[in-house]
Amino acid sequence: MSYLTVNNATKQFGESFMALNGVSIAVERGEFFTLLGPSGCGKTTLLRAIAGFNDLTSGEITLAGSNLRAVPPHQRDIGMVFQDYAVFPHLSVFDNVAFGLKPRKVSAADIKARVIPALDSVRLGDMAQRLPAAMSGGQQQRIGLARAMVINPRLLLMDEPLSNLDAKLRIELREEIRDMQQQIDIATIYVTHDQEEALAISDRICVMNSGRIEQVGTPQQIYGDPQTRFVAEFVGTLNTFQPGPALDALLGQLGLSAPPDASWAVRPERLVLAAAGSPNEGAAALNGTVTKYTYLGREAHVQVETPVGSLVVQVANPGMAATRQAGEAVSVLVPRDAPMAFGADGARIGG
Amino acid sequence: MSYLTVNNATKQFGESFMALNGVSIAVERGEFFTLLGPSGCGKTTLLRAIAGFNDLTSGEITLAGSNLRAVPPHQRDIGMVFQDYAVFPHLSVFDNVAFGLKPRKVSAADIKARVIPALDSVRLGDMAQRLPAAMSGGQQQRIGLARAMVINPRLLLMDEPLSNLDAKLRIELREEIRDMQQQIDIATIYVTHDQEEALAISDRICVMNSGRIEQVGTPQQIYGDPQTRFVAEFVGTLNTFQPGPALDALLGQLGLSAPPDASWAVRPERLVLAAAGSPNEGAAALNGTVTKYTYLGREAHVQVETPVGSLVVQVANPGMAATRQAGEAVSVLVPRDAPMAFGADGARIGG
Amino acid sequence: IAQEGSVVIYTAHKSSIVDTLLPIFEQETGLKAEVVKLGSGDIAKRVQAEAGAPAADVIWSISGSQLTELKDLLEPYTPPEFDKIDPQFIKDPSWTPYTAVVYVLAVNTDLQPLDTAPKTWAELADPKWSGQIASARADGSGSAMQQLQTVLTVFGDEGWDKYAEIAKNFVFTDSSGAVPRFVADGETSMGLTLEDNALEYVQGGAPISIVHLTDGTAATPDGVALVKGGPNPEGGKAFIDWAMSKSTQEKLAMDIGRRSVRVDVEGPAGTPNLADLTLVNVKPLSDFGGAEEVLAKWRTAIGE
Amino acid sequence: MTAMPRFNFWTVVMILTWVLLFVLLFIPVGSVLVSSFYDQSGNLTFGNYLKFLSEPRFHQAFVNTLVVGFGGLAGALLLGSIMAFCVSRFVIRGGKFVSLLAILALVSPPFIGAYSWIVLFGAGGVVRGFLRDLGISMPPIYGVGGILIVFSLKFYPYVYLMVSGALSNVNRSLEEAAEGLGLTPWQRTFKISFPMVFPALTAGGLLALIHAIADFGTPRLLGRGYNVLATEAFTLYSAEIGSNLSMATTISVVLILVSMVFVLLQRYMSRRNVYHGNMINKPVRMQLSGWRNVLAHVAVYFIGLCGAMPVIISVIYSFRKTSGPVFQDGFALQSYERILFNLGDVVRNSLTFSVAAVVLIVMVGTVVGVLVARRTNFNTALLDGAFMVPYVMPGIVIGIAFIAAFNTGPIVLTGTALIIILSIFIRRLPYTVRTTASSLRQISPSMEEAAVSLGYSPFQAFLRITVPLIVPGIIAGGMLSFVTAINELSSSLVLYVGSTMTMPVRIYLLILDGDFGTAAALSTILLLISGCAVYIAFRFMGRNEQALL
Ligand SMILES: Nc1ncnc2c1ncn2[C@@H]1O[C@H](COP(=O)(O)OP(=O)(O)OP(=O)(O)O)[C@@H](O)[C@H]1O
Ligand SMILES: Nc1ncnc2c1ncn2[C@@H]1O[C@H](COP(=O)(O)OP(=O)(O)OP(=O)(O)O)[C@@H](O)[C@H]1O
Ligand SMILES: [Mg+2]
Ligand SMILES: [Mg+2]
Repeated sequence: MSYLTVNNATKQFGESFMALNGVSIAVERGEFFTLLGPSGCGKTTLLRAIAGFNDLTSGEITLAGSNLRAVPPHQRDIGMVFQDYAVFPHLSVFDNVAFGLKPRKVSAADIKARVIPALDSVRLGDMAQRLPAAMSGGQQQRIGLARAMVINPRLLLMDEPLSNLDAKLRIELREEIRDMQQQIDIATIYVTHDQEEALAISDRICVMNSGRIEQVGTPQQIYGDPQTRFVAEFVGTLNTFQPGPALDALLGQLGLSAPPDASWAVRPERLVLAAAGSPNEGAAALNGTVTKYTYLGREAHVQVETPVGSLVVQVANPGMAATRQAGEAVSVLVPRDAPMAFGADGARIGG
Repeated sequence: MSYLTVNNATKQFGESFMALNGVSIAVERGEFFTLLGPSGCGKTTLLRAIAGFNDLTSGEITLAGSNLRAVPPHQRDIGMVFQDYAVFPHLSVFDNVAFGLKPRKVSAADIKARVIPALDSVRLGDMAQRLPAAMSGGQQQRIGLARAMVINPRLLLMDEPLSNLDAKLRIELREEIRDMQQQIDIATIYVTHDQEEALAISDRICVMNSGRIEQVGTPQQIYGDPQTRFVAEFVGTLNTFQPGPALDALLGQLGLSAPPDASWAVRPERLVLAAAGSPNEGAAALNGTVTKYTYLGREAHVQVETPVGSLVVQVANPGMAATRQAGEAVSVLVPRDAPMAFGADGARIGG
Repeated sequence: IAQEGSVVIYTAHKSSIVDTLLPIFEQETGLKAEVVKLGSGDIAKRVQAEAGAPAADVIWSISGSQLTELKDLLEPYTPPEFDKIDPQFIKDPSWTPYTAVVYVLAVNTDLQPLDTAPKTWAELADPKWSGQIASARADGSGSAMQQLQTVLTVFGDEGWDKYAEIAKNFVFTDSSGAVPRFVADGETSMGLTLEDNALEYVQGGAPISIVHLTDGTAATPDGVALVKGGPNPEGGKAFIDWAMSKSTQEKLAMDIGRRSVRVDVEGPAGTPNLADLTLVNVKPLSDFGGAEEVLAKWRTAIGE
Repeated sequence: MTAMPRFNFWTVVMILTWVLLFVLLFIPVGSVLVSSFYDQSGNLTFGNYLKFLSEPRFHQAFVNTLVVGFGGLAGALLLGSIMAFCVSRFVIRGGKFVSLLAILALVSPPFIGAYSWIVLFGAGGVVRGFLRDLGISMPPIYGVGGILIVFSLKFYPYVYLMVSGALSNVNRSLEEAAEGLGLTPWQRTFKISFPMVFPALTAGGLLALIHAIADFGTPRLLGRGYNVLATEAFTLYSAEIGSNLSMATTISVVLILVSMVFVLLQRYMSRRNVYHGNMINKPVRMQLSGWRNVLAHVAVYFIGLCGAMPVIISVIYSFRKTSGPVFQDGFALQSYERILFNLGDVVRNSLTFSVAAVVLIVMVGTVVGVLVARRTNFNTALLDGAFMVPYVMPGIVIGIAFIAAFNTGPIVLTGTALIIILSIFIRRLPYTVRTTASSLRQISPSMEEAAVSLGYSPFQAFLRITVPLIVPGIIAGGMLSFVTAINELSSSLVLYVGSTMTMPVRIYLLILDGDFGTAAALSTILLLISGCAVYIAFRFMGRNEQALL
């Protein structure tokens, strides 16, 4: 049996609204498990149910084999980072972080020995004596993070713990989080809205939608082998081919087939931009006109109008010179293994 | 004169802490201007000074030529999205958004005609009658966004308006924001911690650090031609070469030179991974061993131990098969125009 | 604010008395009575506070000694039947004696059979009554002060010692009006109070008997007086005339249980004649060193 | 807000407020208090103060004052917080009824309250008698212990009212975070919830403390020689013989100074503790089960019923048969018949005066409360301090001051209804200022800023955003003002004339006459009116009533 299991969880708000609608997950010890999903899909609701702040309408939760729903929240020994920070305004930064150590009967010296490194790890070492009211949003968020990690809980729940931090710090902190969780060998459930972060940090990802689970899998599975159209669209960018004779021709050229009501899509980075009319090997070429160029630093997105609709093509490592002007004629190459087909119900076909 | 100018703004908190330390910016009409910087660098402080909630310690602010500091906040006609949402808890979603239209003497019919599309544009159309208390974090954030945009203000200030939303929705909403601002031809100042978002959406970016400006420029300038080491490190990932004979040899091979106290760095996407010992044209090759592989969906980061230190190499469009195992021997190619040099004071040399 | 034909009256009379008597006044004189009913101390204070622009015409029924203290603010007036008043009650020209107040011991016969109850001040000093005698505080209540003065008058040089012995048995109440209630409720078995107060409880059916102490009972007057510079002096005079009239005084004695100061009016039913009591002529405070000194000694006596 | 010196709405409010304070408070009261520096014959002297310092009985009274003050405070805090916590966090059956009891406990007319305790627990008290029949002997309620019990039960509603509102506004995530970190609900309450409501707790505690220090009726009736400064002052003031007004004033000044010290202390203590909530993430009430549920219900009902005991007794006694002042066996409507004939006048007076005063109080108090809580600068800090003065000023001093100030001179008001309304107004204004300020301190200012950025002037933003959010606070304050205004005695006793008599004055006079039955009947009517007002306030609050109850 897994370390943490949630079985068929439902949560009803009001008369009829189901914020969770039969969610089951199983998380292993040492695993970094991420919940990913659009705003309002029930991520916070699920975390709060595990932490015990919001009992489920129905379903079971077990942790290390014992029924968690029967344990009062303060005995669950679960660290939680709150979406709204929930920093204690009347305590200094140090005391906020030390707060959870006191009921654990840690000696004063040990408290200091644990809190200071924790503050350092979230880059707040020199703000230990400040009050949270005089701190920026991101600084407060980091207090909440240190506070949850310092107690070495049995389970770590994090609700968008890095949403107010810059990418630099996010990357540093997510490494810290990973290190810590692997050190003390617990499980972490992590909520994020940042797909890239989810892909980078997670052992497994659970994509949720409207209170249901769409797919659970490793980052590679989720991104590279999405099982539903929703997952494919939500994680990463997706170009959908317009149905019509041009698409049929393209599929024919690539030797691909699917039921008539299926739709076809492709990721921008699987497409290749070439000069108009340039030769293509092992791929079908589409003629097109550039309509928009978006610079993203280490890559660029070029929007191209083609016979199968408007497609976004990702160009890696764009120098200044790579800039494409709107109206330029180009050729888009579609490799044979790039397109994915989805049935009318959204489920992946083949793949 | 620019549409909005901030001249030599300083803001002191308490005895000595300078949250803003001589900040000057000029934003043109129709421009989308982004403040980017680490947590606690003074972004919120600057926005609040422009909105009038926190008067500056010294400095001038003008909007459309008139002195803004003399105008009381409610007459400034500046829309603001707050970092903590600041949603009115006693009003329904509709009334929250309609709130700013009332003092503008918009008729009841017009209010409806404007609020409903605004709600639709933030994907809250079917939640108009709900109270904010029963809504998720991201939903609340979107109320704040719609509320600020619906009044068509002279200036739009946004403090991390999308931080709690998933990438999908972020992209959709930032398109909406751009469209709207271009329609009514105003200026937008946008705070984000997301570099990629800043690069994608901005006309110009202002990178701040500890209450000062590091660099102002277009996304291409900021990412591709950073003027300081801070900017280069903060926006995007940066590999720094370890000084030593190996580096000297590499620079000699590439024909590059700089003062002795300069440090050299390179972006991961400018490096190319090749099989060990593979031929290299127009680039210097470094032998190395893979130490870590991070999958990021449309790309992957491979960490390689080389004679000039540990380098991250970005691989575009990594298929399942592209996974590198730790310990694999590889060759890292460094193109001649890839390395950047920075002086001891952090300023870019050459470039 | 007095209107034409209205008299502003400050009184310490109980509401029940005011409600009985004033309609008669209004009917007999055709004047309108505007009443402010307060405790007697409050009336004195209020008249003092309003000295600059007096609002009252008449003060009705506060103790003689208080009126004497206010004499600078009062207008001397002699009603027509002044000669019918018992001269022992006439103390000062600034006010007119109105009724006579007799000081008594009220005994709760459920708790303390009358035959073994104390009959004299001397017996009250017996330590066995400890915690049994309710009394008001002399520093708050004029009647308690009268009782103190009575003891001092009766026992002469030993007065303070005797009072201290009696005071050891006291339980203090917040006002003299509360004493008979205390006794009636059984909070204490007896209490020092005013005759008419006690009488009300007797008539109301409470288990109370009245004891007139045989080694010295005090009877002191309360009075009516005209306020100097009041808005309607003629009305005020008319009120005093009415208050001192034989019919009013008889009503007071018969229906209300007050003793008249007029020699031609009988005492209330069921009370002994004044002549049958051991009345002492209570010496004024000045004989004991003045109010300040007496109060200081009183505090020592009660052990504060 | 901005530091720019602009002549805006708030500046005008500030100036008007100062004018108000000077005309209605500082000038009249100042001139009265100065009289403590004069002796009986009008010479300038420090003699009164020297006497205060040298006489042991004043020392004793001073110590006793602190004892009953802090004892009463401790009791009120204990009872008030327990009740506030249970009612705002647990599902309590009939919770509204209990809150009503708490508020009505404030409507216990002077003296009748303490008398009720004697009826129950005095030497001849009903409860003692009953217990004696069962063979249990229990000491009578007299002495310092009795005073403390009565004070606790009498003043806990202040704490309860303030704290329950604040408790329901604490950001829920904070409490959850604490629980998640391993604190038991009990520890969490102490370490998180109470610090969050600390300003409200101390504000309520302050009210209880000041009232406990200033109350003379209870120690006088129950103290049995346990004198406090208030009884000393009252005795010196009201003595029929040898009254010493300037010494009484001196003691009042000492009393005022002592209270002022506590006021400043409270402000100092709650200075740092300003926590904004977002008003969105409010706590939900928990359904308890088993013995905990029983315990919570027992606690709440026990406190509520004990606190309302005087009120209950006076209702019962109002229906008892009487003969003269003596209660007889059996029930009758006699007492009501006796008050009927001029009941209309006093009821109308009481209602119009207190409604007029409360309307003024709510309007002025809310605006000033916002000024004090939000436009913080030196001037408003001073204003906030100045508003503490009526808090600690005995009503009788204000009454005397008003007579002296408005009897002659440019404004003559004596004998009018206005003078009574104004005296109530100035005395109760701080309640609303305080409650408004303390509920405001719980609301993040960014909400008002959002409204300003949308084009509302600061005043409109305040009206449209802040006022709705603090309505429960305003109503709580207004209700407190109303209930205390309609019970106001000490200043109107000095100010009333025949045509402006109010119910409490009449009750007081009836009690002075020993006419308890009639007094109880009138008290019951007063209670009924107050109860209706409270009920209407609850209705009126609509969905916000949660915050108060
Ligand atoms: N009221 C205050 N008193 C003292 N220091 C303050 C106050 N408000 C903010 N600061 C400090 O000023 C600095 C700038 O704060 P600001 O809120 O502008 O940061 P920010 O750039 O918006 O950061 P974030 O991205 O984390 O929101 C921070 O270091 C913060 O701690
Ligand atoms: N108390 C409540 N009453 C009714 N509906 C609620 C309540 N709390 C949340 N909801 C609804 O439940 C759904 C799930 O909310 P939840 O907070 O779990 O979303 P989330 O996935 O965390 O979203 P976000 O990423 O925006 O924070 C939302 O649609 C929300 O509106
Ligand atoms: Mg959420
Ligand atoms: Mg910020």
